[in-house]
Amino acid sequence: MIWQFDLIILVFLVITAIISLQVKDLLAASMIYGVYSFLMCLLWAGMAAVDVAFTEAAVGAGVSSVFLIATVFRTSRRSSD
Amino acid sequence: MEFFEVISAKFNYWIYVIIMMIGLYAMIAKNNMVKKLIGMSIFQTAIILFYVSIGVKDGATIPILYHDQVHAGHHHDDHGETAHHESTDDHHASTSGDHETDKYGYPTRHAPDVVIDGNDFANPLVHVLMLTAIVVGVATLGVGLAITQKLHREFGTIEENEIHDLIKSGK
Amino acid sequence: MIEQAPALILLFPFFASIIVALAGIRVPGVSFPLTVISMFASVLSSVAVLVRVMNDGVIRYKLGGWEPPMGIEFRIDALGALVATAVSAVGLLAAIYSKRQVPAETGDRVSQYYTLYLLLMTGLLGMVITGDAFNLFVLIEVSALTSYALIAMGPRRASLAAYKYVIMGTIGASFYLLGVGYLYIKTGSLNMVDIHEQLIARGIFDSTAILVAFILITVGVWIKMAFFPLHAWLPNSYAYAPTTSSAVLGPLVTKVMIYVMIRLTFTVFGADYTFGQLEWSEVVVWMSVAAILVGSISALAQTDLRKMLAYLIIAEVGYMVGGVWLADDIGLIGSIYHIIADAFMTLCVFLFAGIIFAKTGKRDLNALDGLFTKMPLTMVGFLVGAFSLIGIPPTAGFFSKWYLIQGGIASGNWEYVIALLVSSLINAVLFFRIIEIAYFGAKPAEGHGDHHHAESHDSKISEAPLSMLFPLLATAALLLAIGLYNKDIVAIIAEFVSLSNLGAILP
Amino acid sequence: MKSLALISVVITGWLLLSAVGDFPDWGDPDSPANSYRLSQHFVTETFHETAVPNMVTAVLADYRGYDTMFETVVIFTAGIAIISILRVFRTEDPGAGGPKVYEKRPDLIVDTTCRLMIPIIQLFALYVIAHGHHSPGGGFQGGVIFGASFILIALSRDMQAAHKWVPERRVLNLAGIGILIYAGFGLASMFLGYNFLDYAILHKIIPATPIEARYHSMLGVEIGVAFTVTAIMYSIYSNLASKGTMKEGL
Repeated sequence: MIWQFDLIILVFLVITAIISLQVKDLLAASMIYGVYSFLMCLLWAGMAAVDVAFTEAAVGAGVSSVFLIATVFRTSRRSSD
Repeated sequence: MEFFEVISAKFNYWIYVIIMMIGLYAMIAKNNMVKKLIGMSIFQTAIILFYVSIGVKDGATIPILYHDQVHAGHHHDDHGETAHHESTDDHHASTSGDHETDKYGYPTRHAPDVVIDGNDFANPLVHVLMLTAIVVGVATLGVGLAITQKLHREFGTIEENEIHDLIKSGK
Repeated sequence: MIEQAPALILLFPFFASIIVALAGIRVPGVSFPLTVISMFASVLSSVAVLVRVMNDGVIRYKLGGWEPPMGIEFRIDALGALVATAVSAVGLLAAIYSKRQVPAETGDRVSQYYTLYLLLMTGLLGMVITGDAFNLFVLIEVSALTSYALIAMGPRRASLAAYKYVIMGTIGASFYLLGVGYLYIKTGSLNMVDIHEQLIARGIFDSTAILVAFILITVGVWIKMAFFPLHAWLPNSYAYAPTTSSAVLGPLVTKVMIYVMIRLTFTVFGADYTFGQLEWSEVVVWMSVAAILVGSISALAQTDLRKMLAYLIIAEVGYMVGGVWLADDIGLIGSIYHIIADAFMTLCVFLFAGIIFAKTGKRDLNALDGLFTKMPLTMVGFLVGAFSLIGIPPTAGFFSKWYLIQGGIASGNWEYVIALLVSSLINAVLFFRIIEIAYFGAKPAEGHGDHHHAESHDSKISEAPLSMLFPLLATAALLLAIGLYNKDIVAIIAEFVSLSNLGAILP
Repeated sequence: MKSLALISVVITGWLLLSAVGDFPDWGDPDSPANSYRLSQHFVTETFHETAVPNMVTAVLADYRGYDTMFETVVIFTAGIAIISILRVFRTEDPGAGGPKVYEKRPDLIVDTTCRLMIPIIQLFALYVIAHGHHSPGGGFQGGVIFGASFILIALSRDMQAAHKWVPERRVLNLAGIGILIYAGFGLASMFLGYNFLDYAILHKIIPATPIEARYHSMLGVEIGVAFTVTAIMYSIYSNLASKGTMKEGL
């Protein structure tokens, strides 16, 4: 794979990870976690791990985000930290 | 460019540590239970990134055989001879050991003429392991969220310190 | 069928769990008998395997017929077979006890409870017999997920404890997974024996990555077993879970993790590396001394019976970790012997706590007021367990402590010996306090317990029903038997210890 | 707590980084992990031994089939665990539903789009399951996509509509049957005299050579995984989205 792309995605990964943990709105945090998972999936696809990328796209970016959003809707959207 | 090559030799491993520490910090330090679980997912994905990085090989492709390799294998029964010749042209080594059968007459190797170079394909083992790890991750996330909702049902909040206060005040 | 016995150890509870999940939801009544039958079959399979291991040596069972390291294998040596027998026996006894309590404590979740229970047993038994480092991770997660749920089924505070357990347990398991990754990147293998051979063949024992892998794996396993600085999740989890859950989690989860630590230390890294090359034994023994003292002293401060027992588990974990890191043959024998003994004595006292809770509805020690006359058989069973925890002969606890102390003396770790004796003394104080309350009655005190439970039950308290009494008394009998047949059990353990190459590296 | 977290993070991070220098270069084909016979065997021999071109599927379902069985069990456990933790069987607690999200109005555009999309999603899921031997995918991925299609029904209309398709009891049946299919392949090979999960012996009951028996059994096993994953993914969603009441979704 092309290491420049790799590096760019990795930097974005760090940024999204920090944002999703810092933002006070849990719904936004869940969405950005979905973005994080999707970037991760791109990275793995680039590393020739297609099956893992496929799974992460379905599970991480898809179902996990839905689970998180369902919980946020059912509990509370604000977070103190 | 040499400087970049030195960096590119290892930077995946460095950044996986950074992502993982972000997740770990959130798991320990955050108060909000959903935030903790997001941190947990980030922590686990970082480990998966580490494993996937182990399996990368320069110049290798995805661990699925090329179409013509499979093709040669599947039509082996009909066109065994041609497949045989094609492969011996490319790889002169694989002549012996064809069509071995066990004592019941079943072939011991499928499509023995197809020659696969070990360095053409990425390491499939780590991918298998990480499929399992992703599944474990989503299962843990689901259970964690269910417990969070149960706590919200019982205490009306998802902040850990508030729950501690409620328990201390005897509610 | 005897060739298949290794797989059957875990396939019985595994299949039973699925059948309970499918059938139990329609007919809740089938859950309990199926659980007991499958656990009994599992005990029989483990005994068969133990006998075979003692006759023929290590059993290797290739799953899927693939030659290791390509496929996954079960690798059962004397230690594995012994621990598997103990685990399945504890599982059987705790299952029998749960007959009445599960409907009482979990309401209409009977079939889910037994499904999770059997899956927990599957996970624990699988951890004991597997020979593959990654497979161990998967099974750790199976047993962890079931434990979270079994704890969270309890009342209010149990959920919070379960949440903390989820976070800590995931950190532990992830550290373990990461450690396996570090081993894999350096050796390219996942089979435990093969990793060890590769470590030797490649000569990479002094590599930093292997050192970090060792630290990660050890710390990960320590988190899962609640070793001293990492124990915060345990007391509340076991104290507030349903009594049936803590009766199986308390004895088994920490013990199996200690078994895993021994397995990884000796099979994957090897005694030479752990105790010869790394000179950390002193530090870990001091940590275990701290664990023993903190556990015992915290137990002294508790008024809640099950919380007190949970702190005792932390002290017991200190015994066993310390016993392994004494780096001494006899200490290791004592440690392994203590895994077996402690599984049963913890079961014994947790069953007792469960019976008291079921009968009086109270959690604190004052619930025991004058129970000697009301339920004498229960108290007899409890006394055996308590004596074993204190270490009074001829119970199992005495002999395990005897070996541990001998190991401590032989390796010159006097601080460990002293901690062990102090802890035994504290246990004596603890349990004689309970015996005093139960025999002479409690001082009139304002009950801090759950008021809504504490209606005038006292007059109606009588002997526990047979489904609770039988496992308690059977456990007590087993404790005496393990103590009396200590020579035979030590002979089995010595079979493993002699292969561990521990004697050779000592100065 | 924050300082404790910082200390532990710094120590762990330093520990992990200190080992990075000891790793082989990223992408090095000669690193121990990539050149050891384990990985090499999986690359070069999988096709000859199992006739499956996708090595990941073959290793997942056959060489490490025992792991994968427990991976399915993990999912199953999670489903049962969430039911046992969260599900409210009796409606004695009216506040159990949590804050009311919003009144559900049938939306023409959303409803029509989902009507069109859902069959396509399900068809794609079946393709992913069935074609896992030749392309990326397999039981797990296909199962998640299939489960997602039910989640989409529940999201676009309401949970009762989805319950008409997959009532709770049917979900649990599907999940259990999925694992039974998987373990049944293992048990069948055990009864025929081989070890657990050794599919090769199944050529005695399906008309195929031992290698083809492995190939076909892997498909069966993947279908079992897909059953369980589909069912449990929907079950987890429906529990989390209704806070255990199974009354109304998001």
